[in-house]
Amino acid sequence: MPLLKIDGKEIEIKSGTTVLQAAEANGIEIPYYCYHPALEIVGSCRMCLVQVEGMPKLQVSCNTFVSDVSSDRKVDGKYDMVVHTQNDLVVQERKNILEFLLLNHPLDCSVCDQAGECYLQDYSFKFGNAHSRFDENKRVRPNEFLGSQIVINHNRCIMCSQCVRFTQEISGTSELFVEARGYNSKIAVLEDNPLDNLLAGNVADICPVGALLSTDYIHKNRIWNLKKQPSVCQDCSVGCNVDVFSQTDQILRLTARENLDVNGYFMCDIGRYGFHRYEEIDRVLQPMVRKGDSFVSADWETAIQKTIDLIKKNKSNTAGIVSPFHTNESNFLLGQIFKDVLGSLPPITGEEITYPSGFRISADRSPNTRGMNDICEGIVEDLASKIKTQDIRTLFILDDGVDRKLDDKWKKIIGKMDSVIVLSYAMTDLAKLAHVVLPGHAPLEREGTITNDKGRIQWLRPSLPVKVESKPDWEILMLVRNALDKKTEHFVELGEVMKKMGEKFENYAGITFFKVGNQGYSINGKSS
Amino acid sequence: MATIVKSYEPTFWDKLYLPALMRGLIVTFRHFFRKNVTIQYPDQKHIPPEGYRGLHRLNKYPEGRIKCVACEMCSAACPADCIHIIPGPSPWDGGKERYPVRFDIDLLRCIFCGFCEMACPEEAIELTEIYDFSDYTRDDLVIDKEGLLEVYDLTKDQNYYTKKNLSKASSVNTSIDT
Amino acid sequence: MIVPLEHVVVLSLIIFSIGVLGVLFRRNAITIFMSIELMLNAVNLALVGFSRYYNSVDGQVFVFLVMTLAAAEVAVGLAIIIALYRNRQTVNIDEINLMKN
Amino acid sequence: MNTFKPVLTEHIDQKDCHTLSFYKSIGGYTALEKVLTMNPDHVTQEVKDSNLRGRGGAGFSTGMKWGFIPKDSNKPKYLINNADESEPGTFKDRLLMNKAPHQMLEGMIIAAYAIGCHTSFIYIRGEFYQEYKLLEQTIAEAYDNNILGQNILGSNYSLDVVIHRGAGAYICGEETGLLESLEGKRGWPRIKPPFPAIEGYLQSPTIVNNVETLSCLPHIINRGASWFKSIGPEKGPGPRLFCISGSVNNPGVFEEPMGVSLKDLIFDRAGGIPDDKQLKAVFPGGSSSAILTANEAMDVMMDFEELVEKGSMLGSAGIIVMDETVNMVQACLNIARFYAHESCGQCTPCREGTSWLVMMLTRLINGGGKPGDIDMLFEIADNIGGLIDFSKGSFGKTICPFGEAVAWPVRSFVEKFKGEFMEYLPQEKVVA
Amino acid sequence: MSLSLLFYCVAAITIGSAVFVVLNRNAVYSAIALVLCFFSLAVIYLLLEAYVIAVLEIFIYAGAIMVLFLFVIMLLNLGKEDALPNLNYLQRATSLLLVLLFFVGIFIVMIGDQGLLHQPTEQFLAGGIYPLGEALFSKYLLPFEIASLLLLVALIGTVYLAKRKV
Amino acid sequence: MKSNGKPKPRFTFEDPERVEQIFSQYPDKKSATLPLLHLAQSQEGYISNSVIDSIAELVDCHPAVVMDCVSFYTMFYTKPHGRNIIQICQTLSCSLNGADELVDHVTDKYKIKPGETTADDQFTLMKVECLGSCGTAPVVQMNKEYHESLTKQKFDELLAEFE
Amino acid sequence: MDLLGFTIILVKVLVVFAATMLGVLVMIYAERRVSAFMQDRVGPNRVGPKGVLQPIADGIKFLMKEDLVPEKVDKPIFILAPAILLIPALMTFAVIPFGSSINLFGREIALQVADVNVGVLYILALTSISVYGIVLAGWSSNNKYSLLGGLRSSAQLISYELAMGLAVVSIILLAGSLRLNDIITDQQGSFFSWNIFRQPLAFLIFLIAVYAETNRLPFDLSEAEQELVGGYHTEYSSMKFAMFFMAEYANMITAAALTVTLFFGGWDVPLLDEGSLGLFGTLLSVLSFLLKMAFFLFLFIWVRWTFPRFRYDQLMRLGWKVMLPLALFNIFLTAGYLTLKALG
Repeated sequence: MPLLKIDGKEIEIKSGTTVLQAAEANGIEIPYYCYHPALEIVGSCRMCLVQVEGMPKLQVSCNTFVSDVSSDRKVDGKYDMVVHTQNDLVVQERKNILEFLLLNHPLDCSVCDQAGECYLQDYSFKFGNAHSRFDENKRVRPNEFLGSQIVINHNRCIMCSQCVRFTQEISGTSELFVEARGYNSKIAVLEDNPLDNLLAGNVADICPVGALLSTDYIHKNRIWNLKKQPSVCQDCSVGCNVDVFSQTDQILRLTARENLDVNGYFMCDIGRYGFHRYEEIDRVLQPMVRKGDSFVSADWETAIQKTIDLIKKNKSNTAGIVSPFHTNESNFLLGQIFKDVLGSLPPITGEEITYPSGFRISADRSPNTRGMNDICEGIVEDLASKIKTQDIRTLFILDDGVDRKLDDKWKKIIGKMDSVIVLSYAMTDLAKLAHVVLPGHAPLEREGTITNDKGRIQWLRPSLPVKVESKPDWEILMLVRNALDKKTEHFVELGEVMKKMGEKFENYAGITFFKVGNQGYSINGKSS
Repeated sequence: MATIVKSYEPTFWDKLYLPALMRGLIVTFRHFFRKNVTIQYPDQKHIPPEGYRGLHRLNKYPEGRIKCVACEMCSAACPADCIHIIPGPSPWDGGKERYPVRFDIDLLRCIFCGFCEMACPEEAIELTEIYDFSDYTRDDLVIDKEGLLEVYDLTKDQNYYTKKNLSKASSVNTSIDT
Repeated sequence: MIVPLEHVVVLSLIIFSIGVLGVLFRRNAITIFMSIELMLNAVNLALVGFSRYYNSVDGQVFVFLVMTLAAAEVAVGLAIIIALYRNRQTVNIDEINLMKN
Repeated sequence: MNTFKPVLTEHIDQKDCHTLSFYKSIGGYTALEKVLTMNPDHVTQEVKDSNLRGRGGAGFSTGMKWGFIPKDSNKPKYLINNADESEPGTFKDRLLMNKAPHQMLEGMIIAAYAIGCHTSFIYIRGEFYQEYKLLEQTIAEAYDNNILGQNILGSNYSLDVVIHRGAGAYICGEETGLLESLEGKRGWPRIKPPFPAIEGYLQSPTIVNNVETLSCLPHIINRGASWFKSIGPEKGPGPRLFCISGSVNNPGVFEEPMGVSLKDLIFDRAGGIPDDKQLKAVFPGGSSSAILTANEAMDVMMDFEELVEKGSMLGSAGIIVMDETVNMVQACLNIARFYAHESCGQCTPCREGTSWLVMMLTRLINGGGKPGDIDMLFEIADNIGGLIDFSKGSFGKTICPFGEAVAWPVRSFVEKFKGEFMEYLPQEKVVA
Repeated sequence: MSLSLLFYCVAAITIGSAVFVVLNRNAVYSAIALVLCFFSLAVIYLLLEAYVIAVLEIFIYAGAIMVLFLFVIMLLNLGKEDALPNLNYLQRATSLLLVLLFFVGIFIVMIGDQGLLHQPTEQFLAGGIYPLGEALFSKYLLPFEIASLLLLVALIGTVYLAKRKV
Repeated sequence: MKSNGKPKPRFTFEDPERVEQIFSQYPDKKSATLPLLHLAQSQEGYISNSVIDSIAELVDCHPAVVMDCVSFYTMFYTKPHGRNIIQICQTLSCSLNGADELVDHVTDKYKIKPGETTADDQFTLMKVECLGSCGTAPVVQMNKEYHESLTKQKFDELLAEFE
Repeated sequence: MDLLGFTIILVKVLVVFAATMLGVLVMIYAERRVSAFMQDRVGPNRVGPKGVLQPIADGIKFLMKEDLVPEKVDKPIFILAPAILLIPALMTFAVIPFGSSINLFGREIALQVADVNVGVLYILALTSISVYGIVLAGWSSNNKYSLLGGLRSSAQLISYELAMGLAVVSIILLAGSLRLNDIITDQQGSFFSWNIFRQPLAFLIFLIAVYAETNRLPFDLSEAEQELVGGYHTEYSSMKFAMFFMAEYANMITAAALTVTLFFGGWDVPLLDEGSLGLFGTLLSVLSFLLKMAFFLFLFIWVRWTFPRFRYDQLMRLGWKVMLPLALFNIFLTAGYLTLKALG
């Protein structure tokens, strides 16, 4: 392996990596704009210039590859390459490049939604000059909509062309292009081909400045006010890693989080804007018990007791319905309560889309089908017929949530039940049919693990505070189970449920949040 | 080189202190007859000097547009955490496409340090010379955007406490009552 | 003289007795001291009474001298008490028995 | 002096000099015949031996460039004739295409043979419509006479030549920009490495040579490398077409050996300056080279090394002469405007810097000069193109040499004619 | 007659406050009671036409000595005494008996001797400052000087005691 | 946003053989973009959106990519222009030899500024950078032809030819 | 004693009491106004014309305020203390003659509540009593600051009482009497028979001691705000606090009256025989007494707003090391002078 020396630090790294990657991996900061690990290298921003000993010119570190050199050409007899990222020449160069970048960049950080996570802002602060020598008028162009969700502020654009390359290479839709050349060049779309693909939101993410903005977040807040929580998208079974940005109890936006094993660097707009679904829902905040045609709120004790009574009335004719929207832990606990009959409602599907870059939107629009199947023993294929044959009179249902639209068939089946207990966060169609509604956590409040369709267990982290009297799903199920089976398995926290789950299912043995971490843990390769 | 400072050697009269005491008495006695400087506050208003940090205002452009772009630098800079802004797209054209939908300042938390003024990149928030704002409830002392703009109207042309405006003295209270 | 001498003397006697009782009963050095003052005053009273009865100034001179004495005594006595207190953190004379053993 | 007999332009004054028959009559395609019998490596070696250096501007050794072509690659190899002559002050290729297209074509075939290429392109400037038409004719003629196509001249070597028109972009004269343009994209130069000789047109090994360079090849083959080497200085030998334009009585293209003195070129060949005006400044190698003052120009020899020593370069040998009446600030603006217009806009310094230069110079000319502007011009120029220090090599900051091409002339203008720039500044500053 | 009534009233106050002094467990209260006692004594002196002594009583006893007491009490932060100490009954009873004997003895001597209440008749002339002054500085000059010497010694002793630890 | 419902005008090449020939010359389709654009422009006068769409279809890529290419080059006009284009070189040699006067001349004569078209659509005046004929400066390109070493008089004569 | 005599005494007591209380009110007003003027301010000017009713308003305010007795105080003493302070302050005035005598109901009535032959001693005795008020207030409040204030104050009073007494001794020596009327008579005649001219040193010592005795600046260490919050009256509120307040001013009035009596000829108008002028003379004498007193009261205020507070050790040093020796020296001088005079 070639041995590098960057700023006096010895680094041994694989041949063929770039200096930029080598430096980044070793905590040496080299600024850049046009480089993106998932995109083709163009080296146009010139921000990452470094000095490489033995080369007359400064080199762009994003396109300078590390390789073994013959021993007689090694520097100091041992280094294959000696790089300076901090010397006067480089520092001065960065200043100059930043000066150029800021020539026509408006100083409207105060208005710009990127402020706070803007590379131009950060680098100007770190490396730039304090004052601009530019006396002339800045180039001013009006904002344009590139697509229904993306607006471009041409003035802020620094022509890194990441967005153009994104549409060409990742989404393969090539809506964006650079119009004209030189001083007049700008990012544009053809009038009849706007940027409206399902990955469009990513261009706002990758834009290093505030030129490309998502209309969904524009002028909503400032980034430093928001809490950033790494989590997992729950809108399809791919399970893209996301960062959830929230303020107090409101989610403001989702951005993709890097996970090369799952989603790379991007996410689709279905997931990106999916959180809006939960904003205007009829939230269940207290346990509800049916009284005639309407519900009355009850406290937890009565609700649980009522649940137990209903189940006990015809214990052998009770079925549990697990949900691919819930975490492994909730499904596991429900599965343990109703071992005899366990099933799930018909899957919620959409269009399966695979982009040329390999990015995928799964047809299965529920996040945890794989996990649900893994973790529930004896889950029946055709629940409807099973209900008929076994004369099921009581159902305990984990509600899929707002996405579930009950068809008439199921409405009929559920309507015929003696008693229905639903664990839900909202008054969905399903919950309205229930006799007892137990308020659980909404998707972005839940904690637990989910398994994506490729068998990767990922950590679903709560991004919002708990609402009023709702309890974590696993805790509710634990209470029901304890009361029903006279058990005293008291789980204080989710980790204990996971442990229990591991004891039962070999694939999930030894899974902890620590092990899952931010990047997930793959159970592929293990026999299922 | 150190300079040697000779300590003052008190004279006999100094040690006696009496002349000094007399001088002191004369000083105060002279003041007894001087013109007094008291301002009869509610009747007369003190006109604060330039740079006085009193009630806030939100500045407007001559054409009526709010200068504030809701960048929240002021709320970030505020040591008392008394500024709360909800931004939104601006209803005006041209350039600054963001403006505060809500802009609340909790005057009871505010310590009038003026950091918001310093942090403001648009020179939108400014502390005026108004010092006599008071109210009966805590809620009434949270001044909102409309109130702040009203303060601007009251203070943009001249010092709030100059004669012409005095008749409006009560209007400040109503302005922040909102 | 508005009252008979005996009444004055009896009063003096009573006060003196109270003083004695105080000295005997109380353990607090300060209170004892005050009781002593009481006794001295009783004596003064008697002296004044006699002086009045005999229409002589001598009694008053004695009173004067007693007062002087009392002042001196109090000054020294209290100083001793303070010094004691400093050393032993108490003014209970039962506990101040350094020289007893 | 006049003992030199033009090589490339020997016959350009003659009638129908562009036709195949004429070219054949002066011994055309004999070199090709000779080459076709040779091992391609030997051809490369011959060219290497001749020390032929690229005539396009950079002056890189042609033979060496060919040598970079990977021998064991399975990919097709391409030869591209760079006829995208856009450098201000240069018009030699147009002349060669007009007057001696077959000479160029022969050179192309030789080069293609040497590198093992079977499809070759002529990337001609979009504006050269007449030349394009002429070349189409020429190629048709060549196909008709089995000079192109399958089994050229009976050998088992075949070659197709395609004329590709550019569409008006100076930057497409840069080889990677040209390749992009050829691939049907915008002419944004590519980042190097990889170099075109390894991964060029369609990721295949590609050689890009200038028209004049290619035109030299038949003569080298015919007369031998040593003959070629004997003309002019050893390090950069050969005949060279010097284009003289601007304030001269007799502008045009003059073929002289390398190392001819600039004074001779201007005053002897180009007939000096009209109206007996004084010489003021000269661009020795197209607008991208650093300008020379009259004094410097008087005793400079036109060869690669000496001009570099003088702080300029031979470049494309487009000599632009400016007389004393020329306003150097205006001239500088003119050049800067050209570059701002032609900047591709890919890299930051060039995209932003060139327009800044234009804005500043415009302001200067419009009387808005400020103290410190001159230093700033210097710095901006440096920031675009890099610190110009010929002794240590230049420090380019952009993907292609365009940045340097902007920086050099502007910098030299400001440096050498500071006085004139000073006049545009507020007066008290001049005194100070 | 009213004045003699006053005498008995004041005497009662005197005795009451004296008892208070002895019985109260709070030193501060004792001191205040003592001051009250001195005041009533001063009134009695006035009634006995010994004006100078009366004023001196207040001046010296109340004004100086008792302040000193208070000062010390506060300085030592004595506050309340826990309880009256347990008494050695034999000792105490004996003492009490002795006092009573003394008291009774004098009473008997006084009454038994002549059986009359002694009441001076003539105008008292020695109550003012002049006679006292004259007596002090002539007849009793030596005791006076000795008294002042005593004061000096007390002064020095006090300073000595207060200044350093014993 | 799909061109607001109107049927999109389609562009077809008049000479499909020429198109075929162009494609045959290049090893890949994309490379034919420029020649096709040239061809289309000579047929249509400028590059319209329909031209871009059909070329994109031909070379098998997204229209935006073609547009990206078109917008880069100065010789492709995305808007209609006059019947004749006067392009006057502005760069140093020509400028030294009086190109500016020629521009002024046209401006005076036809009352058009650089970049504008005469009212009768006869001429469009353009200032261009170096045309590569510096030895014969000043040079003017009328449509595709170069006209070199012009003087005002010669220029007038030349313009008269086209009027 | 007949009824008339008793009535006359009662009236005199009432008059003196009322006058003193009125004086207190006036002083409260005066203090605020004068201090305001000295600081170029206006002072109270809202209640009544020129704010003269301000003290009444203050008094009403005091009355209306909640009378707060903190939990841990020694209640009886806490309540008693202000009274202990106020009563001696009011009693002192009894022996001070505030005018020559008048003839009413066929009697010559001295304008003095009680003509005590040991008047000076009486005054000294009473002033020494006022220490209790302060000390007890300080102690009973169960508060560090109060206690410290009380202790400081009592030490200060005792220390300065000595110097004050000794200063007065020299006057007594000159007058040959402890009766205040005798002292006044002794000073009758020209200006220069006033004791201030005969005993300037004694006057100085007396004046300074008086400031210390009344706890006024520059000797108000017992309530030094910067160190002790409010000193001995920190815990007091409402009327109890007002009593402290009144006591302070009553003390000031008494002190001023005493100063006038001892050193400025009392009610005597120099170069004038008041007795011969009848009622007018009496009025004149009262007026003269009041005027002289007013000056000293003004001086109190004046000094307060002029001088900074002493440090405690400075105060003690001044009392013991400067004032006391000086006073003794002064007595020595006076005695020597008298002896020489007696010897001829």
